Amino acid sequence: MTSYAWLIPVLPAIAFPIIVFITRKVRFLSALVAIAAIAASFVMAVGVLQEVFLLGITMEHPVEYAVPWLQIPGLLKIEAGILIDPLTAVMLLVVTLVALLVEIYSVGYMHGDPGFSSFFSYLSLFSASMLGLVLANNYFMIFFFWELVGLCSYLLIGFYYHKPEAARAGLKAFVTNRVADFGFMLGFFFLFAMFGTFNFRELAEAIPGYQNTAFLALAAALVFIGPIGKSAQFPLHVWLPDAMEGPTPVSALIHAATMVAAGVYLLARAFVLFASLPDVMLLVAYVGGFTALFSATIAVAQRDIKRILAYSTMSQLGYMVMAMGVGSMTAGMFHLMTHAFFKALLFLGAGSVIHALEEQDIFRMGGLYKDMKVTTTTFVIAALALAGLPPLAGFWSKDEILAATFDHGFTGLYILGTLVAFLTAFYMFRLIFVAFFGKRRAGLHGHESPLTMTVPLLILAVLSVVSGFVGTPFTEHGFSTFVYYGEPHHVEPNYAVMLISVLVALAGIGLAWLFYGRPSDVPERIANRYRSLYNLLVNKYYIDEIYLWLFRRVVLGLSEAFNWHDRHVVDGIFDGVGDMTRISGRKLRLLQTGNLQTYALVIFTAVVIIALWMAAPVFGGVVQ
Amino acid sequence: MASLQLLTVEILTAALGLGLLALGLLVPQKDRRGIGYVAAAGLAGIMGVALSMRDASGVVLQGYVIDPFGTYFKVLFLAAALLAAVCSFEYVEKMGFNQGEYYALLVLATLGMMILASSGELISLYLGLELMTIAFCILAAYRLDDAKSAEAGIKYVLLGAMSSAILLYGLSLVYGAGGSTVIKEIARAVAAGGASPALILGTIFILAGFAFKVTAVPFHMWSPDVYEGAPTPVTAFLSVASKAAGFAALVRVFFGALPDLHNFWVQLFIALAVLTMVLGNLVAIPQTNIKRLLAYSSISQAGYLLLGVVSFSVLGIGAIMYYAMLYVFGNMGAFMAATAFSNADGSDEIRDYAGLARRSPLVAAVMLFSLLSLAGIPPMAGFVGKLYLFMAIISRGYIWLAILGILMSMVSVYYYLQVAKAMYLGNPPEESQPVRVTPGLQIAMIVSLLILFILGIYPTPLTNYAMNSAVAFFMP
Amino acid sequence: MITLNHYLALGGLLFCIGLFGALAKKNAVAVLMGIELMLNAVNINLVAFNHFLEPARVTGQVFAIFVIVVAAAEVAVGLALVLNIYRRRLESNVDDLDWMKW
Amino acid sequence: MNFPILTAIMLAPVVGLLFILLIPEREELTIKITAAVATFVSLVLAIVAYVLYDNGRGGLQFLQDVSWVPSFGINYSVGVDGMSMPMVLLTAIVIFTGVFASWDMTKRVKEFFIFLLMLVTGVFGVFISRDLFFFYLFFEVAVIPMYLLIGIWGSTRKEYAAMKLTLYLLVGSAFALIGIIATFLYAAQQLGHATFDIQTLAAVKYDLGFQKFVFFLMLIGFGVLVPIWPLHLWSPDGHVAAPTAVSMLHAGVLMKLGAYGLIRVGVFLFPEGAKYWAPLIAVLCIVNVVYGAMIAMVQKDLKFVIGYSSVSHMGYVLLGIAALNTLSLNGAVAQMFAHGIMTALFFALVGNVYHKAHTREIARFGGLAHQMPRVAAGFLIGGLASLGLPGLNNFVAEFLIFIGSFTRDQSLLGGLLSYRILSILAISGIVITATYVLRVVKNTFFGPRKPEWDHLEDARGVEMVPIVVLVATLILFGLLPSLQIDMINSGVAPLVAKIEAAKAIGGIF
Repeated sequence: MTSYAWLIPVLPAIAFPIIVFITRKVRFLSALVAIAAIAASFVMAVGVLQEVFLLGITMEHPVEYAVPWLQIPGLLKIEAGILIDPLTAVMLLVVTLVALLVEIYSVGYMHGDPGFSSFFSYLSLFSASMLGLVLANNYFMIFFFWELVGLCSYLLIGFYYHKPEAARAGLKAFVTNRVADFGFMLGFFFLFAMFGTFNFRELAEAIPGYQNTAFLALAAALVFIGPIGKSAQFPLHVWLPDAMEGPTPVSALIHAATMVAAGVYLLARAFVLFASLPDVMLLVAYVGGFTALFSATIAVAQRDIKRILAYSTMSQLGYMVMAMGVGSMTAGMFHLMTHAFFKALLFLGAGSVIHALEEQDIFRMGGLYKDMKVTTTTFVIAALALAGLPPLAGFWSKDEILAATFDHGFTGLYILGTLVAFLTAFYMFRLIFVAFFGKRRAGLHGHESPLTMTVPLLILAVLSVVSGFVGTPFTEHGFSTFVYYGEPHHVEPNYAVMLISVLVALAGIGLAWLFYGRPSDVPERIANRYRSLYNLLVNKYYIDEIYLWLFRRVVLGLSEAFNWHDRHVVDGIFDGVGDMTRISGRKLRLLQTGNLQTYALVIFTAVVIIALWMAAPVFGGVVQ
Repeated sequence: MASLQLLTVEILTAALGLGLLALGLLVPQKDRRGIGYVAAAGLAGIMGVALSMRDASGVVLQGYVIDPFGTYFKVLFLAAALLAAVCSFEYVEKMGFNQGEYYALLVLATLGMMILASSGELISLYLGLELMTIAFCILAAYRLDDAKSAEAGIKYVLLGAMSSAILLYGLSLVYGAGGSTVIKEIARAVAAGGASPALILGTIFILAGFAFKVTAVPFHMWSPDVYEGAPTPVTAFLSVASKAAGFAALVRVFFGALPDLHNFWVQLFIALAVLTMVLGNLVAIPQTNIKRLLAYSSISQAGYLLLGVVSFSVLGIGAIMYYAMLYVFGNMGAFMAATAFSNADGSDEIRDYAGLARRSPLVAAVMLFSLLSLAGIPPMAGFVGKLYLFMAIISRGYIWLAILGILMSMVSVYYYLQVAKAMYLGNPPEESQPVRVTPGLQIAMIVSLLILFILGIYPTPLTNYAMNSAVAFFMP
Repeated sequence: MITLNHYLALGGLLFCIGLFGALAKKNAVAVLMGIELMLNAVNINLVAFNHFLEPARVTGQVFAIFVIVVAAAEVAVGLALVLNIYRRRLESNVDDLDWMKW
Repeated sequence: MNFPILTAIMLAPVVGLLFILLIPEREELTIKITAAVATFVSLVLAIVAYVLYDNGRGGLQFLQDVSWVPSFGINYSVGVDGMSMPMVLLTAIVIFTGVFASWDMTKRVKEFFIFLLMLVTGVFGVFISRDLFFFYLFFEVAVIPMYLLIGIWGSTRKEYAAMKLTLYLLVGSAFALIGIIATFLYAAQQLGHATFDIQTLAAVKYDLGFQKFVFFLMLIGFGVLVPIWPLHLWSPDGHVAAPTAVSMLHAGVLMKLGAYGLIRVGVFLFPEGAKYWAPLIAVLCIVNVVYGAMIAMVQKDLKFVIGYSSVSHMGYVLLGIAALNTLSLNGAVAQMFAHGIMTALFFALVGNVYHKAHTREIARFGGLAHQMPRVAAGFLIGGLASLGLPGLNNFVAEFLIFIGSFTRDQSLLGGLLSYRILSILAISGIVITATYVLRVVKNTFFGPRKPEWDHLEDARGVEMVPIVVLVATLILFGLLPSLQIDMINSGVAPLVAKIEAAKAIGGIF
């Protein structure tokens, strides 16, 4: 099966042109083609995972297939290749599964949208790119698909292109990611300059022996900029909340479960580079930790259901990055997997709500549980998983991160992580209490969504519960012996950490109940009391405003200055030369007086001058 | 008798000129248009003869040199005269009188040029020069009804006579210094005796005299006025042929008699070339009258030709010859188009050319491509000519001069394109008629256009002819 | 003893006088006369050179005769044109012949 | 292979032109079809030649030699190598699509196509010439038709722009001509016989001072056409004023003449001169890239955006040339091709919009994707190519340039600057490009539907030909770059060998 793994991205890639050129007019067929393709990919992904188990493909002994894509003999060899190891296999499974469920869900959600077929074509293109990214065996190919998923993100965020906000959000997402890609590209250029290859395995062999660690650290830091952008880490996080302008299934698939996780995946793929550089690791850890806290605090004050989830996603991605930073790739990837399931579920649930109400402000919802039983149930399960209550998936993975942080001696980050866990539980249950429980608001009547939407919810709910079991500290031969860096190591359960995180989560839920679970004016009082802090949170620390100012005033200002310079200075000089020529012509013509005696005089004067010139040695004359 | 055979071309030309004069008196007024045809046919025939004896060489009466160099120029003069004659048919008929004299003068001017180009001796050189000048004086003033024409004539005659006086004074000094009027003997005397003040002074005066004929700045000032005032075909002929004749004689005298002084006179020519190229091109920019524009443009062309003299090499002479020949077709093409237009509209103002491309694609195209050839834009022949000239000059190390020359020819593109702009970009005035062109003129225009194209793309035959003649001249 | 240089000086002087006439006189006929003087200066030169340098040959003399003849022709044309202008504009002042300029 | 395929490619437009001369002016459709057929023949022949070209053997192929002016060593000799073959193909594609982009031309149709075909003949000629004389001759042939095409059929200050463009180009070529003549004379002295053959000229050993001087002339001469900053101003003005097909040809191909000339005549003949001046080019190209892109960001006219984007993108080509190594030169040639196709696509689309809406002011548009989804899609793809999205041709090219210049280890200004730093600055251009391209896409095509533009029809029928052909080309070479790079590399290899064989000399700074 592994030798056919290249088909996994190719199938959705083929679906894309088929939908665009052939089935576009027939909506039903478009959806069918897309779903069939991703379903086939899913089956193959399962096959790959199985084969990885059976054939004993491990992190140390991956399988690689490659064909040359672009070669310049002796200088450059770029392969179109796939690399299969447990990391790949897990990611393939997660991506194909979530993608499959989201596409099924979309049949219901997008029903009636004029862009139905395009939507599925974009989703197929995205799936293909994302799977290509996962399978890539070298930096070049990963960058290749990295950009393509960015493109799909752009297209899907701006899917409702008639909405100016959507168009703007797409632009913002793309440009922000471009900044990150710029760093990423430089990073692997440095690697190429040092080692002459893009291939992961070749680099893995070469890097540990490399002496010039300063250079290596520079390269690693630059590569890390890529994930900062793609995984929405501070300070390039600004695009992700705005990306919620896209259709909700897109938010679930791309901006929660898969694409944003690509940054984390890249860190895992490139772990060998980071592992040897403690300084860079520290940077990674603190960027992750800070983002986790930073966005959790923002989430507390948001009102839009999708934005809350978006900040939550950022926060959780921060966790994963932090896990990578503290040196536990296993924990990061484990959380990535579980998070993919429950966060997709949360978004799809939110989508279900939005689909029913066409409203995104949680304070205008309320009492939804009465009309939307399935949605509510699954949403709560996912929220509990996210809050990290045992035995749900989120508990195990988050716990592993916290444990790893604590074990590796990052006490500060551990405390920070615990604080984030508290905030997470608080804002999620704030959302739940406000939107799903409490009184119904006037004018908004929910109704349960169709089966195409609820079935994926249910499946994801099951996964949110059980997917954590593959990696608990109590599981023999679990996730940690499967996906790892260096030596496989079994994590011993740290009961203190577990206990604290459970308590913290419960405290968060409790506080949310106190504030929002019953009629109360406490939140408002606090908001009024700390107005400036509240405003800071509501306005997302004014980061957007700062960037906007920088762009408008500095970049555009400079551009205007350049434009003026080009039009007036540079052009002025060259046009000036032209004008000078013309004017001198106009002046010189006045010499031609029309009087023939003047002409004659000129002639004789010229003769006299020449004669003097020739006669006088001082003028270089020839006659001595 | 062999020596007389060498003179066949000149004798035939003289006979043609006199015959036309007689014919003009004999033929009744209404049939006089035929005289033009006779003249054209005669010139064409003589050109054939000249071409057939292009390799002939020999010296007649010690001082009259028949060589490929001279014959090349004779072909050139005949071609120019032929085109001028064809161009004149309708124009002269409109003037309404004295057609026999007109064509006779045309042919006699040609004869003067031939003598100028072939004379190896100062007296005949002077005679040829005056024959040409006097004929042109009359032709320039030929439009009796037009005050401008008369003014052109009188300016030309007075300034021409002054320049002749200067030239003569120079010739007399050179005669005194060299002890002979035969160019070869002068060369021998100079080689033996070196430079004396009289010789230097004589050289300067001769240079001024020739510079006047080839319209080198600052001896050019007569030309815009005369070109503007003279009848258009005459201007055309004057601008190409008299200039070429001037160069032929200039080369004969300076390369033939004074090669040992070239270090000295090359400096002068550099100064003249620079002034000529710069001033000619710059002043052409603000012109609004097509003839005046072409006058300044033809001044600047003289500047380029002077580069060939500056290079003082076989390549330089070859380049002059090649360029002069193209210049005939380029300039005549432009003037023929101007004539055709003025025959139809009676105007020489560039602004009246607006929309000409719609009224007569042929006239506009001929004008455009002729101008482009003058500017040296490929694939027109002018490009090859300029290439040779610049090659010649760069091979002597004067790169700055070449840069100046090329930049100036780019300036020339600017004003040539002003004409193109009027013709192609402008809109024809309301109720304008298509421009009607007589078949003869049409054929002449097409032929000269084709020649420009063909020589631009496949310059080999003329290149070989010119270069071989140059080699024969330089190393007899 | 009158040497070649004396003749040449005379020729030069005459040339300058003629030149002055040609440049300073306003009447076209007078200008023509100035030019004639210049040509005569040339003739003096020619003849003098002939006499002093190669008395055996007559090249210079012949040259001078040619100059005289051609000058006559030139003047004939010149006068005809002046007459034409005079008939048209009723004057022969060269300063007014500036219809064409620039 | 006795069939003179290259000559045929070049002459097909000439034959078309002669036919058009004979067709009466009012038979507009016949004229257009004739032009389309002529360019189609060129295109097919170019594709055939592209396919038949033997990458393994490399070097110049499809040779044809006719002695022309023996006394000056001028031969009509044509042939293509791995660098010129893609350029020939590019020209064929752009002119073929350009004819279709001008399908709705109604003003003085006959003259338009005559001049257009004249122009393209010159362009083909440059790319296939192996003889410097013909190289220059064809080079200049392209200029004057351009003047008329812009002057007559243009828009927005057309006369000014046409004259500006013509003068810039001619003055530039004047310097190149001096350089060519000097080279010819130098070589004739060294070899003992006259020749204009580029290969033979390349074998001559030029002394260092001469190389520095002549390369500088070439740099100005061809640099104007590239256009190198600060000699670039003809290009935005020219682009904006030119009619659609001319903009396509002009930005798509004509600018490449400059870069091609710089490589073929400049670097190939004077490797040491190139090494000496490379740092200057490298610095100026950064100005091109960054400054050009930033100016593009604040333009209000669609065509000005694309015009300045060309300035910016050609900066990459210059960077590729300045870095003087295999990767970067491969990239430079590939970028010439890719940019040509991309920018032609842009101009075709903008022309389409302009033709229907009679304005190009971005602020007046918005939501055009509602009325013109195909145009919007095409424009978006062009934009994505422009910002270097993988999967499209430009990405490969830019990537090669970047990696080539990035890996060049040479410091400048005594260590203050290095190629690496310059490359980083250049790479930052991809961010700026993304910003302005997508801003334009957003402001023009996205947003709410404006009823004002409801009368606009989407591209259809023949209008789709340029869009489809150009997009397909971008994607084909984007996904399978080895189709392109293998060929280019076979042409770059001898060039690099020559550069490496040249004396190592310090740059200008």
